[in-house]
Amino acid sequence: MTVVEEAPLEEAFEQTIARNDRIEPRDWMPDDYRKTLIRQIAQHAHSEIIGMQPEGNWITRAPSLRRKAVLLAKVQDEAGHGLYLYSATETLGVSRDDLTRRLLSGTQKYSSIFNYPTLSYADVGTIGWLVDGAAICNQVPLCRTSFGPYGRAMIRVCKEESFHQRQGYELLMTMMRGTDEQRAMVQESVDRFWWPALMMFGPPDGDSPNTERSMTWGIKRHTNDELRQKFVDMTVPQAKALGVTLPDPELRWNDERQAHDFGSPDWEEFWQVVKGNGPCNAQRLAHRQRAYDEGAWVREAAMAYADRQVDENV
Amino acid sequence: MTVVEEAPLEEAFEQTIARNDRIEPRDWMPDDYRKTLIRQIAQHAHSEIIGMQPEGNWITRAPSLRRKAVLLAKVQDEAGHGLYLYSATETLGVSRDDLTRRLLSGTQKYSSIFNYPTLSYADVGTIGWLVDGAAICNQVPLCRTSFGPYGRAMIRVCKEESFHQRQGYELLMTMMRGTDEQRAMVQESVDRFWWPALMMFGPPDGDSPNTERSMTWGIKRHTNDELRQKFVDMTVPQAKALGVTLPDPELRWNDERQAHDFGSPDWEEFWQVVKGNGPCNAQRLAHRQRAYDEGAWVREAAMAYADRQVDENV
Amino acid sequence: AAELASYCVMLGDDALVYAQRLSEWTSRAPDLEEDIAIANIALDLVGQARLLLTRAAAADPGIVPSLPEGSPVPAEDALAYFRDAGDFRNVRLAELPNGDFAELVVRLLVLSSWRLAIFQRLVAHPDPVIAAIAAKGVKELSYHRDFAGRWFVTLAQGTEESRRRLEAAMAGVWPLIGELKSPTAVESSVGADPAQITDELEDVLAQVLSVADVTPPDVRPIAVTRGGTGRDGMHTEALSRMLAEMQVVARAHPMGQW
Amino acid sequence: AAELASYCVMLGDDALVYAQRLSEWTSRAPDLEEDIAIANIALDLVGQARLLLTRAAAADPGIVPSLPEGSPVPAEDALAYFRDAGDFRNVRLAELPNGDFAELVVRLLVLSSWRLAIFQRLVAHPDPVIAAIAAKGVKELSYHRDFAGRWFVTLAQGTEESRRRLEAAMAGVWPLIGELKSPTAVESSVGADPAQITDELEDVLAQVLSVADVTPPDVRPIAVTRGGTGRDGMHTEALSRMLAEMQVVARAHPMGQW
Repeated sequence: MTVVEEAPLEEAFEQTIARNDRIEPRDWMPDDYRKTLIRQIAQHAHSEIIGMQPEGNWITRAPSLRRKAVLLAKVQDEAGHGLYLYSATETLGVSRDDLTRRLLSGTQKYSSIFNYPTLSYADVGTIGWLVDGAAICNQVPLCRTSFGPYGRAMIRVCKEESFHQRQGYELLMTMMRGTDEQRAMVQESVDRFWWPALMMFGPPDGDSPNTERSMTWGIKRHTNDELRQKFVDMTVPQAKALGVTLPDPELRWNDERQAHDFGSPDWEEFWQVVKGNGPCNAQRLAHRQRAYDEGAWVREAAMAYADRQVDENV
Repeated sequence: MTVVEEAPLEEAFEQTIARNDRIEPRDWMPDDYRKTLIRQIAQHAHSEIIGMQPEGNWITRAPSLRRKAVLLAKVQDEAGHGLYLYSATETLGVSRDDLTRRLLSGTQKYSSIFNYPTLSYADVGTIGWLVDGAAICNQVPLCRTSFGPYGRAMIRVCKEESFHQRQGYELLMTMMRGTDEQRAMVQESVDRFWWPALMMFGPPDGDSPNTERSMTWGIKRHTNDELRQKFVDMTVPQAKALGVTLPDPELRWNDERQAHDFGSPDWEEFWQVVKGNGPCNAQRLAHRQRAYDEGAWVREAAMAYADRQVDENV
Repeated sequence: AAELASYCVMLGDDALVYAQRLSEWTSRAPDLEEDIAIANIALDLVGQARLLLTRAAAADPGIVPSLPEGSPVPAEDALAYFRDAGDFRNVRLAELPNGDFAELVVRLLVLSSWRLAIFQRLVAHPDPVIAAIAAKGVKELSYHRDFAGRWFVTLAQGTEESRRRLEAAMAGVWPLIGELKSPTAVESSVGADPAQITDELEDVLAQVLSVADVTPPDVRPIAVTRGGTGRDGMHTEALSRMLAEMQVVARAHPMGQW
Repeated sequence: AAELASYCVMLGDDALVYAQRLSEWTSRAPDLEEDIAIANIALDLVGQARLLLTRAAAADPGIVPSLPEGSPVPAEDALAYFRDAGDFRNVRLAELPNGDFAELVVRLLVLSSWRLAIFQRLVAHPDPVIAAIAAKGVKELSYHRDFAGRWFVTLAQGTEESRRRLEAAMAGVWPLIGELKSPTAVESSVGADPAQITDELEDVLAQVLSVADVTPPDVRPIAVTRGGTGRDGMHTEALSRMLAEMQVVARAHPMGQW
């Protein structure tokens, strides 16, 4: 592709974006757009895969057979989301194996929320309610994102995550109707996850250099702070209905803004966790690395077998 | 050593045996005597080492800190017994590593009792009471065995095992004073271990080809059936004091013999387990093999380091 | 009714205990596709366990462990979470600790082939609930067996390493197959014809081994002891450890709602 | 008294939790001599935990979990077996799952050097019970540190493989040392001077590393989060799993005698 040809292509690309239409894998797209998308979709896929661990931690200890089935199915869905999203990235010309290596080497990130430990069964509910809730706020606008395969994957992902969020909330609601110990478990879990959940929307808009370009390209549709506010406003009444206290003394309704005022997360903690020093960063990557290494001989056997079948059919 | 010289040496050996004196490692001894001893002491050492597993299985679950300390110390003692006994065997010209390989390859055996699983904490007590009890019956006479290092090792081993036996009995006694569930645990455990404990004395005298020669050489001092009878007579009143039923409908006092009559263990089961088909044979050897393999790099490092120290001191 | 309950507990425990082992694989499989498939199989088995334990409790409420007055724990969970190892009736093959992926494939092939052979016959069981559970289960188990069978052939014919691992896994699993072929009195009286089940299991395994070009390992079955087998509540040391983990949250909250 | 109790629980839990990890090594060590030595260290730590938890319960009976009326469980066991993970106050380094023998050596070196530095100072503690516990513990901990130190040097200078493993183990342990140097208010007020302890820990480690000719790994400490650290009851995912196993028998029999 020569420079001469690029001008009309770029024009077509920008018109598509302006029309809020989808860019498809076969369409021409700027290199930066492609790179930004790969980074974002891969990070999203990695988050699904690493996100299997904190909840997976409780599958073997689920306190009822119904909850065991629900949790198994949820973690399985996360693997499924990882699959579609890796496929969407593959349409941009990178392989799943490549992306896995980037995850393991730390050159691509995943959502920092998964670097916090799950310490009780209530965390399964809290992750559904707050973490999936925050993820949905982030993701619903992405269903209209400009890149076709990503947008379509997000439609499916969001549908399933809404279901997970309801299940998580329902678990907490059930526990709140249980014993005092169960209610204390729920409150303790919410205390731990509230601030990390707020951090899921990313740093304050002033510290988020990529937001503007991503918005211009229609990859992103709202700023971090807008989404965070929306999440808080959505969650406060849910917390009330549940009967838990959100651990923020500054949290209150602001009649003038018709929105909640709330405190600021510990951004120093946020950057520490992003940089790899969170409570579970090393553990999560080591777990994934071990699974990857221990599976190597199986993947090799499958390839050798497939090659043999092809040879025999030739 | 030529044939000409052997006659007086053999005479001296036989005189030592006849006097009930000890043969020492530097003394001349017949090849068969040496081989029999190596087999017997090694088997005894292996039994201590493999015997760490069934009880070790409960260290991490001991129900009180006192019991955890008692059990840790006991399993540690077993490792210690293994150590002395391997040392005794080494005086006969075989290395510990050699013997370990023979254990792992299945060419040397260990006591079959350890091929039964431990299924409750009561088993820790039952093993102390019945299994160590049977072992002591077998071993006390060995303190007077003709080979010096073996006899001396047995004196120490027997002393510690008597202590273990009392501790095991005391655990069961304490549990019997506890709840109904605890009493049921003790009874269930005794039901499982009674017959295997009787098998510890080996097959009936008629089926024990090595007994006679070992007795002539002063390596063994009583027949299997004699020891089994002694064990039953010793154990029945202890069971009564404890308040458990021994699972043998034929067990009763015979006034004429001034001894207990009792049923016959399932010798078909005995031979199956000896041949390697017991409930835990594969598990016990696999566990030992894994520890051996996983420790290989450490043993190599220690040797390399020791060699280097020697070199530097030269 | 007691016999029927006892039979349902056996089949339910096989599913529950093996589902627990399979669920330990979550986020550890060789690739995403297998992670999803294994979770799916575990889910099917949890579902079967729930139906069977519920049926067992209905047939004989006396088998359900008693909980504190007013506990909201349903019968299926009382059975799953409040029995000790000695009260479980699963075959020992279901409870063995996980090995590598080859071990998963071999054990799943054996257990799903056996269970499918049973369920295919239970479809015609006089108890309509069992018949319905079996009808649903047959579809699920066919998929489990296919998954295992395909991977069995793949590993056998993949690389030297995969074949070596497959053979090692077979050597570990085969000694425990004898227990699947030794029905208890309850199974013989209430269940499907054990002779037919054994025949079918042997046929299926022979067929898969032949396609994979693998011979059965030269190992002897674990002997029957007076203690009995898993069906008699006599388990390996692994089961109580597994249950310590599985039951810990439920037991800490006998009055809990989940 | 509440502060003293809290301090004893911290030191007691460090010992209890790490003793549990060490006891998992039983029958798994590289050779018999190490098996015996590790069991010995675990035994010493169980002994320290018993004394410290008993002292804690005496100082503040309110911290002992309540058990059913008439339970014969002593205070030390009520604390060890009937608290949930969130009530444990050990540093997280004590609870990490076991790795290979190099991991044992590195972790033991760090934990025993740190604990010895503490105990050497507690010998002069105003509470005579704590002073006595410390006096006994100093001898034990000196042995633990020597054992770890000798093996540290051996592995560093043994083979390439042993040095590689030692370095990998250091990379895993080092990020958690920060927690040992960040005393809580209770430790600063009731315990020995934290600055001195930190200095001594750093000196000892520097000395061993220098003899072994090893440089500290290039890793960053685990960040402090609002959740807190082990001393605040905020643990890794490993602790609750460990406790599920450790406490299973005791909890099944709250009225039991052992």
